[in-house]
Amino acid sequence: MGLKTFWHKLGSPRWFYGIANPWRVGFGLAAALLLSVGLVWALVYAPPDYQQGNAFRIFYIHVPSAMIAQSIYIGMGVAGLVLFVWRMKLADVAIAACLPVGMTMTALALFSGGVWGKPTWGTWWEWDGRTVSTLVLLFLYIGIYALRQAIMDPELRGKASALLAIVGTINIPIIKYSVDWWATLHQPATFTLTEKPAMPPEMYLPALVMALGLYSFVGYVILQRMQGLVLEREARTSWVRELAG
Amino acid sequence: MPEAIALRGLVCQRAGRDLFAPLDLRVEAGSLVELRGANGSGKSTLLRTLNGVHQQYRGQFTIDPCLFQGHRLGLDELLSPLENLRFAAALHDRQLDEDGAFAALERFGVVRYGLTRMADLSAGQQRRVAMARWYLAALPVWLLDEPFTALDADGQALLTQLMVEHCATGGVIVCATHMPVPIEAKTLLSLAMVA
Amino acid sequence: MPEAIALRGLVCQRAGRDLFAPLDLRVEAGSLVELRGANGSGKSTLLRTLNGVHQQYRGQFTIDPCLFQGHRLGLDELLSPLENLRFAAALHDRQLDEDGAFAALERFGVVRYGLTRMADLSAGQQRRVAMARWYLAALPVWLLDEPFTALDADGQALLTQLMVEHCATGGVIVCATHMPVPIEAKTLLSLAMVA
Amino acid sequence: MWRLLKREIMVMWRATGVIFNPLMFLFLAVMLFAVGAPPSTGGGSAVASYGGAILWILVLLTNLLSLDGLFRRDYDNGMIEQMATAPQPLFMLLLMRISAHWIAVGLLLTLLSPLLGVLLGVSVNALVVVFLTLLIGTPALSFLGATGAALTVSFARSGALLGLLILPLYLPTLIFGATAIHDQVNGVDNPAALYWLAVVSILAIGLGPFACAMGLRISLEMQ
Amino acid sequence: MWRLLKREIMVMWRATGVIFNPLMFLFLAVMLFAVGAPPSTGGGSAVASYGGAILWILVLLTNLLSLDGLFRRDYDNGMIEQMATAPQPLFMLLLMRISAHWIAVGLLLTLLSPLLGVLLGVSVNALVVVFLTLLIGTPALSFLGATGAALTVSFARSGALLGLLILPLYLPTLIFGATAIHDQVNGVDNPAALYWLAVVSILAIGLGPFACAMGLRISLEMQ
Amino acid sequence: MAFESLPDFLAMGGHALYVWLAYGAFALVLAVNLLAARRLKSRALREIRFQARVDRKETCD
Ligand code: HEM
Ligand SMILES: Nc1ncnc2c1ncn2[C@@H]1O[C@H](COP(=O)(O)OP(=O)(O)OP(=O)(O)O)[C@@H](O)[C@H]1O
Ligand SMILES: Nc1ncnc2c1ncn2[C@@H]1O[C@H](COP(=O)(O)OP(=O)(O)OP(=O)(O)O)[C@@H](O)[C@H]1O
Ligand SMILES: [Mg+2]
Ligand SMILES: [Mg+2]
Repeated sequence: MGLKTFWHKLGSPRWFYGIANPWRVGFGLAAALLLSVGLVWALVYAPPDYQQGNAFRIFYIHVPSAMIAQSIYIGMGVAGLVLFVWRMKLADVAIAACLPVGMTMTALALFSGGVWGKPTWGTWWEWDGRTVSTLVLLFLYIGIYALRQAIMDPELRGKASALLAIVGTINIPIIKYSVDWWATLHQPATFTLTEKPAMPPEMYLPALVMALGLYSFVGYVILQRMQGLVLEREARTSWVRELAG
Repeated sequence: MPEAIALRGLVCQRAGRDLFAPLDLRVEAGSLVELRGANGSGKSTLLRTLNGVHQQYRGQFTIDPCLFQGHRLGLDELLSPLENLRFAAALHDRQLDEDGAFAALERFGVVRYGLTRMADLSAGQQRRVAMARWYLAALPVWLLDEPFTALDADGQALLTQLMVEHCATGGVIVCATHMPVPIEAKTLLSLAMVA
Repeated sequence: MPEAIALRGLVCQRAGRDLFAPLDLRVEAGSLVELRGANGSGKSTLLRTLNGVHQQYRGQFTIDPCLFQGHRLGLDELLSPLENLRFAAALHDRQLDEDGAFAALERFGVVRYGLTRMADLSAGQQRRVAMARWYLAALPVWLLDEPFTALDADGQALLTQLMVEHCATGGVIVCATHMPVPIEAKTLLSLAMVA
Repeated sequence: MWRLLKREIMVMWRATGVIFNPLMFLFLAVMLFAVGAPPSTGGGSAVASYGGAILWILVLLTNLLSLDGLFRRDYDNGMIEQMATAPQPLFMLLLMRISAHWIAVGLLLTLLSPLLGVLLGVSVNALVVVFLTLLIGTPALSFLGATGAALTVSFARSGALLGLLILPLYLPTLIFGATAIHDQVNGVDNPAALYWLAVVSILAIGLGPFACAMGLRISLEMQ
Repeated sequence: MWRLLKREIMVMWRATGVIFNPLMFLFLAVMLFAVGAPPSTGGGSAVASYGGAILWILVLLTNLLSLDGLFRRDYDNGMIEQMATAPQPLFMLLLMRISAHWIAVGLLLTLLSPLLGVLLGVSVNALVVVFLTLLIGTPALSFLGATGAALTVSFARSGALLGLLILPLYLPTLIFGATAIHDQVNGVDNPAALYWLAVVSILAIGLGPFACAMGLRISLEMQ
Repeated sequence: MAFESLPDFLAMGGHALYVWLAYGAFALVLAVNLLAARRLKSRALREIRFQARVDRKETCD
């Protein structure tokens, strides 16, 4: 199938619902496999850090969740662009599906970072480059969420949140840059995130597996949500009726 | 001569629901269309659609440049009628001279309030200022939503005459109303609610 | 029996200026007063004065407990009709049962919008909800400012009937309007503008 | 009475997360301070009391921001008119509304203040004082502020005018609140500030609804 | 074009001192800080940079406060509708309006910043930087904020939601502004902050009106 | 294997609180996401089935 026909077919909710199934299952299986391997590896087999000891194991969930939190927001920005340029309804479904997942992942990154900070930095919270940009990310998510809550009309809800997601995505690099810049100026030297001096493979491999696993998991959940939302929106069509039995 | 307004299977929607059966209509220059329908049948929504601010609809339509008057007057309460008229002209990139504004306000009987804040005018007086705005707009199509609201007998007569004149000079008016417009030559467009 | 409304040399003022010549009037229970006057003659101001929120006037008046309906509906756009009716009852320290509210909304043809936000109703539908509010208010005097606005033929008939009923049960209505109220038995009160 | 309070809170819920928003706003403002003027730039031993004072000021500004909407919508849609002429005395209705405002803004922010305090580097024993002063002081903010909101509701863009009217009235509350925190941090045992805070709040609760009712009646005449 | 800008500024004048109010608000807020968290509690050499940062944050909050009114009245009275369907492109009209907002709020506050800086104990040579950063940075505030104002204008009480949407976007502006002041006070010669501030402002001016126009069209559909 | 025994594993070298808090939160977030997505879809299906029944009944009447 050419890229162009794929694009056109994406406009059809029914086609999407069908094609999403195998992908969802694939992501689900990959997530189950990678996460179970990754968890055991991270918790049991990976060596403790020579400075932080076993507190370092938080790394294996902290970094993947932080990465995913950012990826999902950018994904929403792209979906917003698609909604505006091609008026594809599925894009709004994607935004709606990504929102809660991204929000919880950001919260997880913040929480795991805080829990990691207590034994390593000696404090639950420190204003530092990455903490600030993650916090801002959370606020960006909450902003879209609050806006969606406030708008009743589904069509307009989609448009408004798409616009906001685009504006936010344009701003993300600026925010990240400014915050990093600020951090180099203000941050007491003791609080810099560990600059890993060439982490050994037995430490970064499990992180890689966990990250891939979490990405698969997120893919699974988002597709599942999108399917549910498509059903909700297409509730009156005959194919949905047939499918529901 | 192409028509000023053409609707081809136009159906307005609110919250994803169709409001009325598809409309097909061609309106020639110089016509008055009286838009009738029960409360909630979608008259206001149709006018907003034709004006381009409501974008949830099926079907197609074309329309010449138009002036819209909804339930909200589109006049700034903190400015005077004179200033409002001047700003309305500026929006259309035209300059309004004092004489023109004065004559328009005079025609609709509110010239003595020309310098008062809109907020301090009575409901009918505000409507009359709005009429002055239409009069000065120089736009071919007028979309009016219940324009007879709040006008006294004199004001209604002024409005009727304005409408007759506008159509006589080749203008088109679509007028949503619950009160029959006292003009003979008109097209009726009735909206029937979809259950 | 004392009168429901008595005006003794009442003159309303705006910005220190008299609006009309002094009014003297006694209104007995069961009457309908039709308040006429050109745009800007002071009808709305008079009603606000009788309601007690406008306090710039000369002369005296007495009035029984009254319900007021101005250009602004007095309904919360973020609440549903049902919630609005319930709140209106609470304001008068009465409890409103579901059946009562349901019956009132049904009578005015908006029961299917009972749970929709007011902001999502059409102009006429909102007016109908306001009528349900008057109907449930149980107040002797009604002060209505252009109550026929935005109502379709059916709505106007419903309103007329409501007014007849209210007067028949000893209520009093003062109704500012530019359209003659289609009721025979009424007192005319005309305001002449002071130059 | 109870029905009225319930209605007020319901409307707050309905109105685009009025409950939720002041809270978010406060969070963001705290972040701005932490980033823009980090406690460390304040330097020295005063940091702890600095965080508490910043928090107080921000709660005050959040309150101010939320006041503009207290009567605006109801004024525009004619509801205030209905309230002013209802048999229920207006000040009673206002008491309910302002209480709802306090619950949704003042009380909620107070409950969250310990968390925000941590973000601003307030020490744990100072947190208790911050919490206490906010609990006692925020009613004064809502009840004093309501009068200003009533007086300015007829103006189109009242935001800053409102601030102009109200902030001077807020000053004593702020001073007592900040002083109590400052004293605690510096180990001075001086309950007078707390007492005064309570006095201001009680006065505001007692007189606020009446002043507010008068303000609304004046605004109504401008329609 | 020019006539439109003139009209915007005239309306600002008319609208109950929009010009005057943000200014008073800022004065009062500065006073709150001077009273509640005086620079002296910060102690040491950091005071000067602290005052500048506080000033920046307050200008930012004042801006936010004034944004709620940017489209509110015109939305309610139907003027936005007229603007959206006028032959003049909407973004052009918005460019005028937002510029007027910047003149009435951002520029005015900038012009007053030296005076306020003195009240907050900013040293004289830091005052120049404060002034410069505000001059370059405030356009970003008006132009970024306008999009948020457009998206929230249809909600009854949008104050805090607006803050939630916009404040995260304001962060870079604040950081660059506060950092430039910090550098200057500490004798670091680092013009990068100013350049970045200019970049942010130019981006905001270039893209803001378009995003804002899209936001308004969405809000119009909710009427 | 970095640990000698199960208690050793649970103690996490003295960092038990932090490590298990973080992993607990991780598990919680995954579980919430999984369940919420499931519920969204199954609720949609349930409502569609119900609505279909209502419609069938109405067309019969
Ligand atoms: C609430 C506190 C924290 C937050 C919000 C946070 C946030 C982040 C973010 C956003 C990333 C970037 C992920 C990516 O590469 O895309 C990250 C990476 C990382 N964080 Fe944290 N963090 C926090 C606390 C900590 C603590 C306390 C430590 C360790 C002492 C830590 C160590 C790391 C490490 C080692 C990385 C990976 C470094 C790299 O990829 O360059 N973080 N964190
Ligand atoms: N808020 C106000 N401030 C000052 N003057 C006002 C105000 N509102 C109305 N006026 C003036 O008072 C006069 C009476 O106004 P009012 O609204 O009572 O008239 P009305 O009879 O209701 O007119 P209409 O038929 O147009 O509704 C008008 O001339 C008007 O200009
Ligand atoms: N903002 C809105 N959101 C959702 N639905 C709306 C909205 N406004 C109106 N509606 C619904 O759309 C339908 C049409 O409304 P519209 O205002 O177009 O009717 P109308 O013909 O102008 O009625 P009226 O004679 O009462 O003015 C109504 O049933 C109404 O309930
Ligand atoms: Mg209508
Ligand atoms: Mg009137």
